[in-house]
Amino acid sequence: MRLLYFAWVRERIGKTEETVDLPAHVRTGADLLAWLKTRGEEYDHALERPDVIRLAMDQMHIRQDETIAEAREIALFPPMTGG
Amino acid sequence: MRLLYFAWVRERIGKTEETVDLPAHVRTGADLLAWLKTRGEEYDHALERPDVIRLAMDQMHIRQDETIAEAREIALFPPMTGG
Amino acid sequence: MTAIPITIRVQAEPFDSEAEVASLTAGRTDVGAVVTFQGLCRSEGGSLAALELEHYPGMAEAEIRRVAEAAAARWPVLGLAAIHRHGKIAPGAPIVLVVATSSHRQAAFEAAAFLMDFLKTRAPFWKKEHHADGREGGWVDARETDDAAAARWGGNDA
Amino acid sequence: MTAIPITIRVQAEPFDSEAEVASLTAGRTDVGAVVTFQGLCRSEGGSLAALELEHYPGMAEAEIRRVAEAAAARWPVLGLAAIHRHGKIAPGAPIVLVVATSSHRQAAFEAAAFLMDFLKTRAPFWKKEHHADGREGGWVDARETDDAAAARWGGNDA
Repeated sequence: MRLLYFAWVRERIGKTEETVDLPAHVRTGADLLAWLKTRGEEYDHALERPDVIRLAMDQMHIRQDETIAEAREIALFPPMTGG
Repeated sequence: MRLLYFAWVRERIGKTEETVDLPAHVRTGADLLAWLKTRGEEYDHALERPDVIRLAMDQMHIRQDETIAEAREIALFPPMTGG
Repeated sequence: MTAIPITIRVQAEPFDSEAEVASLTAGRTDVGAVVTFQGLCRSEGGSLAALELEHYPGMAEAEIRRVAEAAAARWPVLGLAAIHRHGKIAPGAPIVLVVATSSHRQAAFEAAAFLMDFLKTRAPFWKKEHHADGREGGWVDARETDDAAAARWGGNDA
Repeated sequence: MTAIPITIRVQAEPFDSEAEVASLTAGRTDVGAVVTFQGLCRSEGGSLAALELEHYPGMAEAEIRRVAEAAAARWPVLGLAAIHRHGKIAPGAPIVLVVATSSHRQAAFEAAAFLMDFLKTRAPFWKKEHHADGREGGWVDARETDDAAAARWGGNDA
């Protein structure tokens, strides 16, 4: 699965994107955040407040409790500040 | 006193403006309309529904029950349709 | 009275909306939001050849300025412009321009809508229709929806 | 989906608001109201050297389009345009343009305000500040007032 990071999530993780193999127990957006936090200090720092992280699945907003099983691409980012 | 007429009030009366000497009993906007209606068919036609006529005194909107004693200029017109 | 720039004009010529926006934004960096409204002449399905706009010279400018001052007193706007044309206007052509600038968008949106609502119901302009088929046109009736739009702002602001 | 023209663009270059209005009004006589919103970069009292706008390519355009489609389903608009810039933007320079056209003004005003409210809270853009004094700037925090502005439209429209 392709993961994309934006804004301070990107800066803290230190990557714009990566491709990962998800463990079978990762089913929802919240599961993904919890699993990523275990992958190293930079992830733990980026996701220290998982409740503020927004998710998009295949370029559509999703809630953290939604399933990501069918996703090709998941993006993680802070609340939007455009406009 | 200078009277100005606009839109269909002007067309029905057949003048853009005129100067009149008001009788002493004409004190309010409503008095003015009632008096003008007696001045001829064209006035009676223009003011046949006095309630829809709007008044401005010295270029400020006034209600028909307001006094016009101090006016230099009174304008009579239908409801506005600009914008 | 307020210290912000307020441009009011009544003219026969078309206006330049870009230039009016520029005059309220050029050389300053405190404006975050610019809302413009342009009212255009509609052809009413092809039946209309032109609108003819009559106005009360002097009072038209003064009344629009009173509405703009009321808007400036009510919202934290940084600048306002309102330009209204008179004379014969063809379908598709512009009739009125309103511009409101502010730091944040809500003030600019609301001040522009307020200005239009009260300009419609208080500025002394009257529209006469000229029909495409040559029939003599009538005077446009005031719309109750315009009175309702103005009433939603409450009180007697303008 | 709707049949009205909807222009959505995300670009580094400045936009031409006049041209976007013309593309929604030229050659037609059914448009009576044109509302534009422009968001400009503020200097925050001189402390800001520039804003840098990051976005999610692909999703940014798609999300703005979803918001525009929701606006077109809710109001009788005749055309919509939304253009959002990315990259470094200096104080005073434009960031975003929204245009809404309709027969009568209320639909254009409300659709434009709706588009801006949901563009702010749903379109994937993020602002980073660059300070005038050379200090490293931070990411702009989302404003609760923007969530409140979007919430006032009710439901989950966009």
